[in-house]
Amino acid sequence: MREISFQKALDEAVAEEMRRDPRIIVMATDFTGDPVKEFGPARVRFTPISEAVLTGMGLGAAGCGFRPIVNWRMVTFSFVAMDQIVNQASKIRYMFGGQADFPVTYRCTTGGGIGLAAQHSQSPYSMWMHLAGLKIILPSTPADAKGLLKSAIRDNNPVVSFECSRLATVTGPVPDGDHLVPIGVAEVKRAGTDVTIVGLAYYVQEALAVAEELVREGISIEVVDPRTLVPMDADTVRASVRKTGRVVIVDEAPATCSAASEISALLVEDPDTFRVLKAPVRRVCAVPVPVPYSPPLERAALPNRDDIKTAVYAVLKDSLRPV
Amino acid sequence: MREISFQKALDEAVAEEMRRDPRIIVMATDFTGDPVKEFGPARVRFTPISEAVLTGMGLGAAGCGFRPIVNWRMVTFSFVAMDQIVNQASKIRYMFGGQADFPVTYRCTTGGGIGLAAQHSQSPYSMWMHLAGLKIILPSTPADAKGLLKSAIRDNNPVVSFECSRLATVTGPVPDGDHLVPIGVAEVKRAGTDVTIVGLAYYVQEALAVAEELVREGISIEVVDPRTLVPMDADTVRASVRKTGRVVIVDEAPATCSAASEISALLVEDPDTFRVLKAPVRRVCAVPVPVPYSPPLERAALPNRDDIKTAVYAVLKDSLRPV
Amino acid sequence: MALDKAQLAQMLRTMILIREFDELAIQLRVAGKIYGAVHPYVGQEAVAVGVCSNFKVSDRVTSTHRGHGHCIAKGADIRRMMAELFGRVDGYCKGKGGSMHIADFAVGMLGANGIVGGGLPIACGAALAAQLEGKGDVTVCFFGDGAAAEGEFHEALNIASVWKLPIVFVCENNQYAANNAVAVQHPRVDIAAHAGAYQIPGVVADGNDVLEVYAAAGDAVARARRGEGPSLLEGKTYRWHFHAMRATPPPETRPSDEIASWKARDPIARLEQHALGAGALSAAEMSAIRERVKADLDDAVAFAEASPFPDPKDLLVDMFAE
Amino acid sequence: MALDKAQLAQMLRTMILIREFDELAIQLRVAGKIYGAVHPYVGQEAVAVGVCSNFKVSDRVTSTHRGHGHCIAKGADIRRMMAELFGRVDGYCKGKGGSMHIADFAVGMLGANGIVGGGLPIACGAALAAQLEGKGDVTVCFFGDGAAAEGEFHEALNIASVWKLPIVFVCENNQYAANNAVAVQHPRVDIAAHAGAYQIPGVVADGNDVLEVYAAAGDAVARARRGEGPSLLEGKTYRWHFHAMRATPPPETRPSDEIASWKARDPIARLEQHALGAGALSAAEMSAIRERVKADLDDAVAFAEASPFPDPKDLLVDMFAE
Ligand SMILES: Cc1ncc(C[n+]2csc(CCOP(=O)(O)OP(=O)(O)O)c2C)c(N)n1
Ligand SMILES: Cc1ncc(C[n+]2csc(CCOP(=O)(O)OP(=O)(O)O)c2C)c(N)n1
Ligand SMILES: [Mg+2]
Ligand SMILES: [Mg+2]
Repeated sequence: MREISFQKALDEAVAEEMRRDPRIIVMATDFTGDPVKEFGPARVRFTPISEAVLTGMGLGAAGCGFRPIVNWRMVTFSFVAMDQIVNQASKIRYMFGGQADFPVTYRCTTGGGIGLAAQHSQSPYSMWMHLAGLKIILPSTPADAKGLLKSAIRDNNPVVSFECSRLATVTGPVPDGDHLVPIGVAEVKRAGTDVTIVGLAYYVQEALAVAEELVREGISIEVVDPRTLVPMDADTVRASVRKTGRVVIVDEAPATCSAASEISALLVEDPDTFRVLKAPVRRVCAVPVPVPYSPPLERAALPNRDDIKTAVYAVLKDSLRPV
Repeated sequence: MREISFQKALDEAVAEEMRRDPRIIVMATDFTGDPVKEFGPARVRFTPISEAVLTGMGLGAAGCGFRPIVNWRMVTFSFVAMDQIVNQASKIRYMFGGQADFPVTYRCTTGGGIGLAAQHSQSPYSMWMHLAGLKIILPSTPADAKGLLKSAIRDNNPVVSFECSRLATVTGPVPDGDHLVPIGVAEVKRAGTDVTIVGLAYYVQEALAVAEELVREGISIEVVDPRTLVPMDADTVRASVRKTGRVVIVDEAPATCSAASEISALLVEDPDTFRVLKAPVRRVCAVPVPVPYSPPLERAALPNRDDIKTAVYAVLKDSLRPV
Repeated sequence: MALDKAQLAQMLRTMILIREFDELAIQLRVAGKIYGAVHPYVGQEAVAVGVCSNFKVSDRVTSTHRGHGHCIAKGADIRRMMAELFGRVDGYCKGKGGSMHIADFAVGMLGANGIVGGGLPIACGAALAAQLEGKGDVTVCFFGDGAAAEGEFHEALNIASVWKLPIVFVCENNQYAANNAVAVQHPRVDIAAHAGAYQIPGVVADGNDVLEVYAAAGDAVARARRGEGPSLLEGKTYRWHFHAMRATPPPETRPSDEIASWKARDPIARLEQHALGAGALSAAEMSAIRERVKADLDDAVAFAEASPFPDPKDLLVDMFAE
Repeated sequence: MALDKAQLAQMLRTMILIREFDELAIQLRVAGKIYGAVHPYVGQEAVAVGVCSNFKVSDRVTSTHRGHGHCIAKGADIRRMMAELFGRVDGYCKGKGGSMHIADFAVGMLGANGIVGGGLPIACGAALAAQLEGKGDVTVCFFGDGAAAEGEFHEALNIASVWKLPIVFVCENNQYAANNAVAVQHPRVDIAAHAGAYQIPGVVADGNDVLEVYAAAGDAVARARRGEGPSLLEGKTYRWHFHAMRATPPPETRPSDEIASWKARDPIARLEQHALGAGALSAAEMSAIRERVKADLDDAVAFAEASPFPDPKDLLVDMFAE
């Protein structure tokens, strides 16, 4: 299978969908490549720096039969548009009794790790997850990126695509042709028996690396990637934890009210999972600070492989029943 | 002790602090009572409907030695100001290496239950909790409202005060004099032995009512009110659950990535609490929809006493060890 | 651009219907038949009707928290509106939205909006859709003087101008945002003065004169249809009642002579005088209109009363499209 | 308002220092000595220096992502700036902020800002503080042409005018927002044209002529000190380099003749010619200034290099005030 980068996979997703459906238009202050050349300036719109109006325009045009893709670029820039996301996009269809559909896709990059400091390094997906009415994707591989973004663009609801910056240049195999990954389906990226690691975005790769290392110590890790944050495929995550009895959840957002908190809560409120859980549910998340600039501080703020390993050892040690 | 309403308690808190400290100024599109009369138009500012600039102004004036109180009124209106909250208020002190303090208080009302529909009925505190850098209070009684808001105004950091709409007219005893409640200290509102109910805001009252009803069935409920959401007094909540072994968390936000999720995660990641937990951790939250207008739908969307009772029965039934 | 008898009758009828609908809504709210908040449009009827009389069904509008007038003027069915206020399944939103969220996409009414300024970006999106469709349809975005202090006002005007969107921004300057007079909100009285910096026409009209609004909006709509871009139209008007009520109407805080002076410029009475003077409508015809409005409102209430409340089991219906 | 020799020398020195600081920052970024993103201010020096030369220490400024020039012009210490870029403990933010978040509250520099438009509300708050203090202090808010498309621009101008805040809004129109020319962003070329609707003065100045900027800003600052409220000042200028770089400078996308025409109007060369022509500064004095700047920058780099990296154990320090 051909190997392409995460970024290229995303670009292919948009271009293929634009070829399929002339109602798709894209709006952003900048684009990778030169989409105007193929699709023309009516469909590819360079915009002023006005995220609030763009976000609402995506919704309005969607309600009138188009399928806009609005790219906020960095997630932190989208906060100037938060009213249009919270009060409009997430509520509009339900509030109006379902009389219209709003097939709009919002895209942005997330995450730290590249020295850009607090206002350009954040992973606040859980703030969107809390809103009823948005679907949310968070891919970890080029193939998932392409397949999920294509599904998002075809979805008839507002979908937010969070695209981890540190993954942009990561390459991986992507099937040829019309590769789709369904929204709402998690994937077990590696099978194992002792501990489940639920990783998000960049930390799926890190979890896989840790799993590989721990084989040498005789510890068998299962890595689960939710891929979609809303709707969350709780069944797959729970099934894994029911098998291993132990779980570590890894993400680069701070722990408080995070996706990791939610996954923890989903696990322990399910009686069948709760009953077989052998150890405390560990979250490996960012230290609760705005992401600092200086490399040693930034490294200390974000989770790393050692943190993941430490958590794995802890859940093994704290187990009610030994491994 | 004199009994006053929750709203009056909040108003007293502001007026008393303004008398104490001339650097306190207030900004809002409207005020209860006539504070201009006592404090003059320089300190009491009627504003245009421009929440974003007001939020940033509070921060800027705080960084220059004043102690502003910005009242967004309904929390849903604050989303137009979200950049100033997320990218500025929650990050500014840390990002600048602690060289200045930003003693600003942001206030707003939260919650549904009064027929105002989705854009005027929301309890999205968890979106703020996720941000490292803000303190957050959420009182449930007039006394706590007064004491916590006074502490918030005196705090040298940005503090967000969430004030539940359905509590506004609720009355209760409030001590005379300079009544302060420290930020970050939960309160056990009722002692019990079988099940802990962690309630937030309006649902503290509802939990107490349910506790009263369940006495007749021989079930002893402990009710814990975190009162402050950041910093969360996990010790007090955990201590209660270690005592009872069972917990139900009640709030009117939808469950996903909510304060309830966070409390659940804090409980089950603590080995000592995990070890003695007898039953799945139950969240009693809103159905994940934008709050609907029609009374039967709104009632169905928000938690009620029956939902709380059902959850209590469930944790008793699902217990690994019987009560 | 003299209007014929049928057009005048239609305008008058719509204005009276808007007024009586909201007078009735106040009573129904006091009676506990409807819930939440009511923001009456009474006194401002000439703006909605003057603007929307330039419209085809395929044109679109976005509205505000004070949206009943815009809905009716754009052709929404008062029976389904009333059912929505009653919180019933036959309401436009099946009871999920209520007064502040009535929409009828079938007639191009893209929704009231409970967030001040929230509709402006959505309207720009509708105008973008119309531009891409290329059929000459126009979007009108209604908003208040208060909304003109929100950043979205500026962003919307700016992008609409850069992209030459077929949109008319209609500021209903009713002199107050809740309890704050315009002077608390803005440095100058004319919101339309912003137009110049966006290189678009900015026009102030007497918002209590439906014919003047009709003409001014007509120019702006025609310009938009020709592909020449947006306009900003400000209608100076006044609300006769309180900003909003829940269980009971709040006390009046505005000067009584100010209220009286605006009531003396009642937009409905002025249209009636015009129609009478021009010999277009007789007194009898006008009272027939009022009778008809009354009957239609009775019918709407009956329709609403007959409609069932939504079943709580349907709570999750309408969340996501297939 | 002729400037004396010392003033001219000071202006020239500051402009050269700003330029050389950022030329050096580019090299240091390429060398991997500093991290993240660098947004050079080279070419725009006349704006920061012309404006800030009107200032006392107690006046305040807010800045942008392209903030080094504003920091230096407002009197920040380049050693601590450099240490911040190096991510060291002696940096202004102890390494926590980096290039886009340098602040020095002690000299009234309230912070660079990584969010386009994000500084405008904060500046209004500083101006409100100054108004309440009543000592005649002024706040200046720097922002780009791109930021003028954000809603906060409008909200800030509006409230500043209504409240007569002592603030000067300085739009540095460098013709581009990242890769987008002004025409992609705005319907007309002059951002200052917005002033009229806010009833405040709006002035366009040659942003490559430090004396013109100094005079225009002087008028606006004086007006603010007198309590007469805000002004909007637009400086037309140009950045000589790319918008931003990370590991390597990105390729140039702007027309080369456009770049050449702006370089021919180099603000530093123009001030040098003026000073020479007026007999205020000799060539020798000017080269002494350049030598001095070079030495100061060497010193700043040495200071930064000598400063330790922060200890990860201090990660949580500075989160909350007592
Ligand atoms: C973002 C936001 N801020 C505040 C409010 C509360 N609010 C509702 S209507 C209103 C006044 C609006 O005034 P205006 O735009 O002039 O419209 P009018 O009520 O006069 O028709 C306010 C402050 C809101 N709904 N949304
Ligand atoms: C809200 C927001 N949107 C987008 C960005 C990304 N961004 C950073 S600088 C910039 C261009 C700013 O242009 P301008 O205001 O003219 O300033 P200049 O870079 O020309 O100095 C953009 C789009 C951002 N930082 N914040
Ligand atoms: Mg108004
Ligand atoms: Mg620029």
